[in-house]
Amino acid sequence: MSSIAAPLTEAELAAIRADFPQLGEVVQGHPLVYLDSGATSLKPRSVLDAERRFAETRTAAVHRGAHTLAAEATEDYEDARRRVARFVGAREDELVWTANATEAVNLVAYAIGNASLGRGGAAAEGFRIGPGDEIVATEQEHHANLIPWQELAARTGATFRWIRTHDDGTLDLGHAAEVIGERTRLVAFSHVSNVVGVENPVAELVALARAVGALVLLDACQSAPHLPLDLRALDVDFAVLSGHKMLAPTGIGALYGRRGLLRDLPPFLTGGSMITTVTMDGADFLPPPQRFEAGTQRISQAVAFAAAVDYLETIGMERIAAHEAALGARLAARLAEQPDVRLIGPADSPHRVGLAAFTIGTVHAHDVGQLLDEQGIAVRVGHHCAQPLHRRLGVTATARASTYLYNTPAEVDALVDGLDAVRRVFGGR
Amino acid sequence: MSSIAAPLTEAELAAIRADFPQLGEVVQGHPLVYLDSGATSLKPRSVLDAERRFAETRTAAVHRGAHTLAAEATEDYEDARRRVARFVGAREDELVWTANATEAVNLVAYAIGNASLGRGGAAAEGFRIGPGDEIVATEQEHHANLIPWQELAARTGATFRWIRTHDDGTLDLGHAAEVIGERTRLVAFSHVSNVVGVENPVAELVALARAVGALVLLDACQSAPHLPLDLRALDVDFAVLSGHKMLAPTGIGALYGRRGLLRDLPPFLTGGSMITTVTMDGADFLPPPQRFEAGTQRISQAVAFAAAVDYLETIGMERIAAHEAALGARLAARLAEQPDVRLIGPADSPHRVGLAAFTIGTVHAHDVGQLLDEQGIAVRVGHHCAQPLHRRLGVTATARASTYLYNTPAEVDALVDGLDAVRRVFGGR
Amino acid sequence: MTTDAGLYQELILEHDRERHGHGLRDGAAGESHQRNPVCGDEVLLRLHVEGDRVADVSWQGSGCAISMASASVLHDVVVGLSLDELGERIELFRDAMRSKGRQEIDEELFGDAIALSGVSKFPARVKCALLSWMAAEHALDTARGL
Amino acid sequence: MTTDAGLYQELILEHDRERHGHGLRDGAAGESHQRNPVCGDEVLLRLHVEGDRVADVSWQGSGCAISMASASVLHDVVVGLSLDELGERIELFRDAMRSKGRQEIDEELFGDAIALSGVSKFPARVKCALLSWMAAEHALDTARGL
Ligand SMILES: Cc1ncc(COP(=O)(O)O)c(C=O)c1O
Ligand SMILES: Cc1ncc(COP(=O)(O)O)c(C=O)c1O
Repeated sequence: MSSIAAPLTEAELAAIRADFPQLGEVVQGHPLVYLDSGATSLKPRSVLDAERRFAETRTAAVHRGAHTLAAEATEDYEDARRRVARFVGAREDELVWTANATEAVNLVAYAIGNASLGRGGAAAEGFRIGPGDEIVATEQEHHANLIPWQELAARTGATFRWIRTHDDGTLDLGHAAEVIGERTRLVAFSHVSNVVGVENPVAELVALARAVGALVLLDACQSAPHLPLDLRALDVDFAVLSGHKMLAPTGIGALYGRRGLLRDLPPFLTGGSMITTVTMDGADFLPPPQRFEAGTQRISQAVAFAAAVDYLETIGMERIAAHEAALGARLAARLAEQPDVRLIGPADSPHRVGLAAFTIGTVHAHDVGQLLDEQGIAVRVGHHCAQPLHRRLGVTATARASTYLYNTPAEVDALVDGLDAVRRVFGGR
Repeated sequence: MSSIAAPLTEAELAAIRADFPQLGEVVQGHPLVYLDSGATSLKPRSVLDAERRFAETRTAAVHRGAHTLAAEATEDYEDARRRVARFVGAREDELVWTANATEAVNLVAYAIGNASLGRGGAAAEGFRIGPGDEIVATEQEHHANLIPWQELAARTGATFRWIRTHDDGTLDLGHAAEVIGERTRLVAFSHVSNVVGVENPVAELVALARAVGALVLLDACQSAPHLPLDLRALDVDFAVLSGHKMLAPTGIGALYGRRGLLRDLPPFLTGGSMITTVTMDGADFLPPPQRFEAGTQRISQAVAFAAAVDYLETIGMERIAAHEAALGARLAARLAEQPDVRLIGPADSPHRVGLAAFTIGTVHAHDVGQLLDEQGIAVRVGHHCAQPLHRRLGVTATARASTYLYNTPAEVDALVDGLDAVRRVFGGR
Repeated sequence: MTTDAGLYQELILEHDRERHGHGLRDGAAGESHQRNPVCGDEVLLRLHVEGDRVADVSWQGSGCAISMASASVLHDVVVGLSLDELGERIELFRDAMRSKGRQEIDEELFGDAIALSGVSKFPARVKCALLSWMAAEHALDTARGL
Repeated sequence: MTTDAGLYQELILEHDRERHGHGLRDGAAGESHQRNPVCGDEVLLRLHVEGDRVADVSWQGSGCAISMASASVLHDVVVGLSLDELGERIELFRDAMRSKGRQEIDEELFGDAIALSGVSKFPARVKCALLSWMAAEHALDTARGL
């Protein structure tokens, strides 16, 4: 990243590491080297404490109860929304809690599908799609930002189209300009691919979408944890994120939606706490964000999510980005200099985060992961929920190392050096 | 309940209470009397410990990673599924994790909607509905088991019909026999209403549905926490439950579905971890339960849910049911003997759980709740997400006291005696 | 037992019983229906204007003692105010209610409404106290053609 | 470094390189295609039958060393068995793999497959080792007309 903040000092890094209990684990006889934060991040003590404190003292239903505990729980829950919304540059009524990023994408896709079936009345007319309309995603997408759109197209008769990638996995902007056109109603793409690891040119893609009046959904799963993020400044219409990738527990994510859009979007999940009047004939719905939060919510998880962004803000996202840019550059450079390693994505991009996927010789990624695991080094192997991208790159699986604020340059080196074990076992393959 | 197990002894009850940290809270200057477990239950230390231990030592993505931690996390996650499934009499591949019961109902409704739009191919044909078909729920339902069906009907052109209640809020079985007919495709009803507090005659309703070949969905939110439950013995097709009402954290619930039905049902949420092959043209999906669990799951919450059912099993559901039947009988009897109190539901039903809704004079339920809260007594006030039932009963709001295994007879008495404050402030109203 | 020193001051109970301004009257310049989805409480409120002044507030509703008393004191406080003053008064009242007990209600400006001061310490009840004031705000917008 | 004493025994690496039975041959009584969705590994396996016996196993696939070696040893172990024996052998192998290291593989019955014993201690890799055996099981079902 082209950040100018100072990376973390060794002392700061040591202090941060001490906040993460799992970094003390021993795996296969070795101290854990956790390089799989792109899948899910470790959790600091302050987040787990906040969650537990809430569970032990403020367990109560929110937006439903009138007793003291219920009122306090509701305050905590809404306060958490304010803090997480502010963290990504959104207003509090523009942030909807979901189970994860996947559900957030599905929420938008199903709500559009519902509008297309006539739900939501006149206000939702602008969302209706059908035959002749086009939904655009990219070949780089995680399945979470791909299949929901394919399915929406299949349900509504709209056409699903997609932007190709170059040979190195980066987006082909020339092709984007061809694909995004008059018929395009929505463009969905990721801020940072979970395989290529470089920031996509959001402004260019938003401009293409705006020019044809299409909506933009940004998958911020791999950016929100690692970069300063201002969704309003990015001028996207929707964005999705996962709490568990940014120090929060599993079970919580968020959808950002522009105020005016959420106002007009029909509901997705229906049930309690999202209605005004219910009769046996039908229901009227609350304004957003409540309209999209049916049933008892992930309350202690929301509180913990807020504690997570507090932790990140205390250290500072600029500095975290600087730290990870340095780790990512080291990772990419060292991998690229191994003659038997193929690095996915550009080796010297200034837009790389602390994530790099690679193959070594013709050794299967599973075997690479296993031999690293035997050294206590946790990486992810497989298609990383991006099968089409892997097919495009001509591989079925890669190994992927991904960092976070608690990782050290020494851990990056341990990974690269650890590849010697692969060479030793598999010889020159 | 017609249980023959012995209720809990005072010593056992004291030991149980010591396991729940929140019971030590002071509210408005009084020790907390928590009578709102129908909304959400308190959490025992063992559940919070299990969740935390997992978060501190086994944070990793499940069903995606190959490294040691990921493999261990996957084992824990699937082991949790086995334990919760066994707790409700289901097989492990018949239990799908969801965010809550609301999402579980929506899952079935949307999957049927998807089948009706042609998704799921030939296997899913049996689920297709449209004009002429009927979906049946009851006037007693929680909004979570009502609005999703109204919306499904609206989306597909099917007709939504409903079974009336008697004046006391119990189901009118005569009317059920009229409503359930040839055109009925699905019957949705609650095992125990969260307002009336008595067990519904599941066998009779299932027989009516079976006679016409309709599917049955049981809302077990208010039964699973309190009664021994064997879903296979009840012979329902689907059932939904919420973890947070049965000692588990928020953010997790479950759908039970008969094996053969889940096998044929098309997916609802789509994304990672629920696919076999994905191309830019479309995706193939895994068998259940994975097919219905898109994206990174609520992993630590599943582990905690299993710890919760372990806790319940250690004490024994028969004994918990006996304890709560005693509390419920006392609650109903004492409320019924107050001349200015209107108890909702029958006063002397052998099928009452530890839950009773009521009004006192013409005092608004909010004011009742407030004056109880000032004495540290937490009850729920409002329509309890059952507006149609309240309308049927001729009230807009009621106060509701609901117990769990940690409540004492003295707490029930505190509630009833606490109504004197209402009388003192509002005079004879 | 904090009951008597608590939320339900005698003044509130009186207003809840008497409901000043209750009953709908014709010829309103603006009207608004507000509903609290949590409890189903509702207020339908009409703003009657003469020249630039609030001539009357007529309303109808059902709800808890706090919401009904609040509509009654609203009537007493705002009749006779200029429309601008009404707007300001609504804002002040809302701020006080949302202040969690940190902001007092000025007795000069609010008369009997000071009995509602305690509500601000009960976040779950603030909506009840504000219901009619929100209705008045919307009715004012309509009256002004906004 | 536990590498050398770990999962990748020399025998496994040899089978991974040599892939006994590799290449599809015609005239099979049953066939099955198995895929591991986590990593994309796949095996297409054919069961060739003469009388009541396994005459040959021919296969093709791509995957990690464990899955490829396992298909290779499967070929060596099962050719010549009766169909009933094949069914039993598959079951024994599956049980051993799922035993988390608690159940040994009998060298008499399994020959080179004992090199896969260690896999049962790595739950994430059990699926790799079982991929071709699952394919064999399905192919056997087909061969028997089930
Ligand atoms: C009978 C019943 N059904 C459904 C629900 C919905 O549960 P949840 O809000 O956890 O989805 C509840 C609780 O709120 C309930 O009591
Ligand atoms: C780029 C990207 N998008 C979407 C997701 C899906 O997130 P989740 O599984 O938390 O829903 C992930 C992570 O798995 C991701 O890396």
